[in-house]
Amino acid sequence: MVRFLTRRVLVGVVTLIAISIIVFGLFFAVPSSPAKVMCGKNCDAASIAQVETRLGLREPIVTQYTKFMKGIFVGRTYADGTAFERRCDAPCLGYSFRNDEAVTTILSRTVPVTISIVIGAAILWLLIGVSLGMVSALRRGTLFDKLAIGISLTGASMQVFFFGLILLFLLVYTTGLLPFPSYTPFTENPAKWAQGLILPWVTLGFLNSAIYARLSRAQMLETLSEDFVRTARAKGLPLRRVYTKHALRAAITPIVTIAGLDIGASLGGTFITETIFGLRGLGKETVEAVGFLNLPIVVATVLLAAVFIVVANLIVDVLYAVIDPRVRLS
Amino acid sequence: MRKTDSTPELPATTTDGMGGTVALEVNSPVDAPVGEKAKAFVGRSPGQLAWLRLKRDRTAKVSAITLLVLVVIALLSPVIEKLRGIAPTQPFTDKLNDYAMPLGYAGGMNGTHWLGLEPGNGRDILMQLVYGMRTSLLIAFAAAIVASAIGVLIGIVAGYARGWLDTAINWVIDLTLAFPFLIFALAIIPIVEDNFYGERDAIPASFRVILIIATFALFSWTYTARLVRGQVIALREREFVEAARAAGANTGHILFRQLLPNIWAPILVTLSLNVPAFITTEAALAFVNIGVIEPTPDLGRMIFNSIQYVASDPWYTLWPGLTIFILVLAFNLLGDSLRDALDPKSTR
Amino acid sequence: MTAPTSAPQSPATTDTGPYLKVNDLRVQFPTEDGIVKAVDGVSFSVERGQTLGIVGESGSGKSVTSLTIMGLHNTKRARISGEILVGGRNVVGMSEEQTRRLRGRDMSMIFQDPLSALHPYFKVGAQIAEAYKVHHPNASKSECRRRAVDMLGRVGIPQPARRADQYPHEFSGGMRQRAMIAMALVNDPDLLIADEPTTALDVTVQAQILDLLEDLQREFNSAIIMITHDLGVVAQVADDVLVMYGGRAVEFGSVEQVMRRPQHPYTWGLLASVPSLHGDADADLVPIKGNPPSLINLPSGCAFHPRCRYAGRNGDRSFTEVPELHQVQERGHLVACHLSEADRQKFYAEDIAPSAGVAQ
Amino acid sequence: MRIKGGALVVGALAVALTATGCNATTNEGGSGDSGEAKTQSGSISYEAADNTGPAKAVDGATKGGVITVMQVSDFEHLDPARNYVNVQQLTGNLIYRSLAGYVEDGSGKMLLVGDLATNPGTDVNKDCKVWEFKLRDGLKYEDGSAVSSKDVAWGIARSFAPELNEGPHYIQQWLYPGGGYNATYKGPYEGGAMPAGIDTPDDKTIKFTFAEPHCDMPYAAALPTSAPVPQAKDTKGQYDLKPFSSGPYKVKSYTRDNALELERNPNWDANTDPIRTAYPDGYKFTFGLEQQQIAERLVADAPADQASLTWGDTPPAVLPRTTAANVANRVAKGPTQYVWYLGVNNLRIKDKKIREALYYGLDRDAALKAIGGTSAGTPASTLMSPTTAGFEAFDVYNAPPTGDVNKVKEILGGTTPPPLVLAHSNTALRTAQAEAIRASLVKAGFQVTLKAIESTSYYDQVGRKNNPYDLYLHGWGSDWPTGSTIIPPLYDGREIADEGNNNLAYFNDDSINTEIDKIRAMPAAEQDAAWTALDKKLMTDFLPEIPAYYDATHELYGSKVGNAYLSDAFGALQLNKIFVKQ
Repeated sequence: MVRFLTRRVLVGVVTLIAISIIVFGLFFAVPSSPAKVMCGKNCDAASIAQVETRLGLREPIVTQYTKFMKGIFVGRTYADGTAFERRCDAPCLGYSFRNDEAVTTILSRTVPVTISIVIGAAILWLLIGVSLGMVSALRRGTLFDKLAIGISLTGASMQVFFFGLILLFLLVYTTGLLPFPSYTPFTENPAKWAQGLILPWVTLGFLNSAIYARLSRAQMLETLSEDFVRTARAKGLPLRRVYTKHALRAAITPIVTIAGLDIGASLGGTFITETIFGLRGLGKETVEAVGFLNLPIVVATVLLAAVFIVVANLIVDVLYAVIDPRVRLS
Repeated sequence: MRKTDSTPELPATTTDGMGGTVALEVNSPVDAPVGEKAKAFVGRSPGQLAWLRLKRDRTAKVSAITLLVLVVIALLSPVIEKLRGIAPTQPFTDKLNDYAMPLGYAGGMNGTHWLGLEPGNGRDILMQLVYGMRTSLLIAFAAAIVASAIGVLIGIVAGYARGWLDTAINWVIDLTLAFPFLIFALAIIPIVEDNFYGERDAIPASFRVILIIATFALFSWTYTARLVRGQVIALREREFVEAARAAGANTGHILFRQLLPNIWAPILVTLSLNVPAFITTEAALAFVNIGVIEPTPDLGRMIFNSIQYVASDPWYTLWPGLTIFILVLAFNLLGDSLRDALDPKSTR
Repeated sequence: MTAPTSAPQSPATTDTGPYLKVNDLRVQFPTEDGIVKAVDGVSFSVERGQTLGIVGESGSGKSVTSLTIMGLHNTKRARISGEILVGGRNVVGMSEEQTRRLRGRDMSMIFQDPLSALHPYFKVGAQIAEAYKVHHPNASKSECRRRAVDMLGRVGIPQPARRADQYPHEFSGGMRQRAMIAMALVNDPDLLIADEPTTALDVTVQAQILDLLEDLQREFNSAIIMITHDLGVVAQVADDVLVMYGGRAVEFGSVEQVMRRPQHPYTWGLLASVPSLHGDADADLVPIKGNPPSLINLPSGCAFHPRCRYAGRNGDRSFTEVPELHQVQERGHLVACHLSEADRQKFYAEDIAPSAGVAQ
Repeated sequence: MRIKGGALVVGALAVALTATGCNATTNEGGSGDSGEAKTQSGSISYEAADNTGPAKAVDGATKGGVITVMQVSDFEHLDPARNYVNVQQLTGNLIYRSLAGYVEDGSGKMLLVGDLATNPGTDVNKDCKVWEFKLRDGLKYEDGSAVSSKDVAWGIARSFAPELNEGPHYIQQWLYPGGGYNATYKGPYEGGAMPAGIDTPDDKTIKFTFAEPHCDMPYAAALPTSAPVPQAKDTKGQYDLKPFSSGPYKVKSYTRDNALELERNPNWDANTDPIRTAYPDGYKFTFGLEQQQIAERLVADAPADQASLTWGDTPPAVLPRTTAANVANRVAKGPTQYVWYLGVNNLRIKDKKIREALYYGLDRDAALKAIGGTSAGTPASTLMSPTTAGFEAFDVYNAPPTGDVNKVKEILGGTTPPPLVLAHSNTALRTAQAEAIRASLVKAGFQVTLKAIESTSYYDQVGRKNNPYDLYLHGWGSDWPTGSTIIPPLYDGREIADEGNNNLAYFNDDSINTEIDKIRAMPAAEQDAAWTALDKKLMTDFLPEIPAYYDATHELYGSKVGNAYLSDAFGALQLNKIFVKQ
């Protein structure tokens, strides 16, 4: 177990380093300099040079990269020797090119938004999607099943931007049933937090429910055809117990792992949902930062997204070993 | 995850828990430990069986016909242009009011403009739609095929090679999966374009299309690769591979002549389900301004543009929205049917 | 020993007759591809303390028959007709709840491939205890566990208390099969159906398992149905043998009759493909040519005719007329074949016997 | 002034305009016809009545409430030294006061008066070379300390710092003519020296001495670089986040990219301020919504949004629904000081005939419809905007709004024009517009290739002297409403540099350059007519580029917003006299 974890963490770290190098390299290759974006209207070659020096863009990419990595672990000092010198303590991810805000501050503001969206939606889609799928598998061929299939097919063929926008028009703009989505920290006011996020939850939750319903239904049907389910019946167990104990346990395992990976990937940013509902989460922050060539933010958000995925993978592996005694972590 | 590696084997005929495992060898002298009815379809190849099943599947038929019609329309878009005498980029700004909204009823629908006009540019929606569909379908199909090809190649190599090569490929897969696709696309597309074309060169529409296809493929081969790798690992110990190896067949022969024919079914299913996913993703690219560029008509961009008009000119939103919904739904249904037909153990 | 019957008899409702009586059982599955006639008019019976061997290739209907007895088919999907009397109660048409009460206690089943038949996520002891608990609702948890451990011990698993806390994948193949048997026997069933219980095991373990079953049968006086494709197993444990082909019974008799004096060409085929301990060691094994038939489109006439080298010896009866199960001269021995008995004996003696043998 | 690409958020629908100082007549509540603005020159007032606080009260206005301003993206800079965008300056005006400022009431009468100073600047020697400003009595910062003229000097000094280079630099350039504004003096941070030419004999007086005459000084003094910054409160790069308040409001909280909240500065005295009424108790600026979402919310006018407004143009998709009775009365629309040009690179297209052909080939109607039709602007025929002082509406070529294909053929006379590359910013609206322009030129017989450029670097790309493009759409608005911040930056060929150009036509003609110098030396009163005459000459003789349309703005506000009018000076809703309806 310990050996497994150590190895996986090491591989994860190597992956993250590779990703940071790729992102760094990518933006170094971009033809236009972020300094130009920043230096505004009074921009001449000299001002660009000034800004570039200030941002550290004049140094070779390898130096920039090592400084960046050093900043994460031990902190670094910017613009040393000038009036604008400042110390950035570890974990230092640099400052936004655009408005000089510390990237860690930006992350601490945007990450909770994305987490709130994803967690709420995930609870919805897991509860609704999985139970819908399970029940329709058990009632295969019934009207309920057909209805569930229809709904989940429609949902799975729908796009977030379409569904979300139509909900906005129906529930917010036209009828005013819901306020326009907004983010209030949970710690500040849980009721407002929930109220402001209902729409993204419903949107993401419904669409993913559709996918999870299809998935769970197929899983459950497959499990019901397993020999051990037949064995359980042959023992004389009541059907209810066969389904809830023997079949459910086996059917839900792969869904838990898929859900873990999905949630991990979503935490990296649900850009479209965030954009549609005007919520400034990790995804929106990242895409905007790319537009402004805001390298410190891009590198940080991409790395964070990758961390989420790597960690989710790790958790899923461990979880799998916990659920399924056949899997050994070695 | 478990169970993704379903091997396309001889189909059992029922799915109510009776099938058991099914063996491939059919000439055993005595009763093999297999399901009772497994050999009901003696003498038909899995492909023929799948075809039979598909032909019987009403949903599959309806969605296949729908798709066929849409694909034919898309392919015939130049003919439609000739027949109607309206080019997709031709502006009819004179038929727009002061707010650049189409004059007349229902988004400017009339005998000339059957589906009305786009607000703003005043282009014929029908022509934009058919040409746009052509672009989107081209991207989705091409990307799905390229992704599958890459995935199959890498998957087979990884599964067959074992050792460090397998480890390395696995790591690359993990890396790819952990890499945010959107950021990559955003960053890479302008860079590549700048490197390939001078500042005054018109970047041909096809180039952006190729870039999008390449980007899609670059991030979508992993699933196929994992699938194929798993299949190859499972199959490589099987008798027929052993036999081929013993008979002195070279690796390439074993890989592509012996293994590939046995794993094409899940690959086909993945491919068929990738197409609608790409259609949707292509539309999402328009959201971040890296989709297909004007003036090439494109369904994804059209949807992105039209969504904003859902309250002002719902007809404009309706047509591309309905088209993409039908396309994706039909593809999903067909993909499902295909999976059911090819892998009888899975159930709808 | 019970005389099998080709025609349905009046149902016995008393407890005195054979424990299991199957009359004209027909099981059909409507599928997308057509109606699968998995079992087509099969009748037999088994008494307490007796063992019936059912042999046949896959697709012959033997497993379907056993699952039907257990009531494990989805009644919505399978069309079942005929009569199955378990201790005098007709299982066909019985409600799910009623059959459920019979399952595991009055009749239980040992499945082939215990690795997939045991739940991978639950401990072996717990799975056995669960089987006990469901029919002994008043038993305490520790009682159930004790019983489970006890059963594991009785089927010959060393250190049963420790083993009970292990998962199926931690058991060896033979051990798993023993656990499976322990689970099937935990409620002292009157009828035990063993579906290929030894197929996946090596020969020594196979022998141990068969011995175990025999011991347990003596102890519990159960009726046993042994489903197998292995004639050696049948010869070792069965009292009677039922040979099935294409969903129908083609030959029935005592072990002695079927093994020594088989009269159906299909049985000959089965025997010819088994290595003989007595026959010529150099004689080739003769596999039955061709493939088992499709249960959707059974060959007309005798379902075996496409693979039978003697088909057509009686005009075209083999191709047009379904042969009924008829008693031969010897009492209790039934065969469904259009060949005359004399021909059958002659062909067997000339073509088959020299090269075929049975491990007996 | 350039409409800056950096303010255009990727995927955003709004164009954030960057500008200050101009003069326009609004057409509030009028028809979609926004181009028929009355021409009127902003005047500089030395009348005591105009220059004395408190500001004239608004009928029916009540104190209290909070106005919400919904914006697509956060301000880049609020630091007065770095503040060069119109909406930032409107916001900055609430927090800090410059030496001069504009009194507006939405009627179209705009006066430049003293803000911190008692008047908009005294021309001491009547030669426009020495300007003196006397600070009012009773000016206080948010901590209650008095505002000193030395703080104004510090504010100007720090605007020379290379790190704070984003603001307007008129005064700075005038103090250090010849070469870059901060080529010699680089601000007070290194060494502490103050710039030459600024004197603060006492805490109430500040005096500027220029080598050349600069009669525009009152206008330049209205720019935010003359706002006071006490040295002790100067947080350099961080000043952006919390400028020290000398105005009616101070920063309560500022979460970058999310929200800025302003609350009352209790030490501000209404009696010292002729410009601001400061009715609301506070302001809240929210960032991060798409313009579409903002517009939809304002159209819907839900209770929570009724005291809200936006500075972004209503996107085309929402425009048709703003005509409903309950929405139409909540629209502020009218022309701005901007003109959009189809820029022609004169280094590449040297033949005036071709530019003339392009003039006729351009379908201005289609170009406008692509971004929302008449509410986005009206076809233009002059280089200067109708809001410029002394504007005269002339039309040299008389092309119909939809273009004249036959005229193009006639001008070209059978010759084949060179293939053209049209560069455009890659936002959705600009892309649609570029495609409309391309289609119209192609119809007229040109061969046109579109070239999309990342919106954030658009003006960098086309601002390079040797850029490879022939045509590009660009906008320009004056910093104050005279031709002096339009014609020279756009058409003075001597100012063409390698990079960062505003003269995107790369037009350079000695006769014009001479003329520009001649006009600059004229007395202020004569300049307006001279700039207009030069505009006409440029159009007739040279046609350096093609005026496409006069920009108009169309902004929505909620039903509880009172006294919302477009600022003549900034081309966006003015906040100084706004109030929340109770």
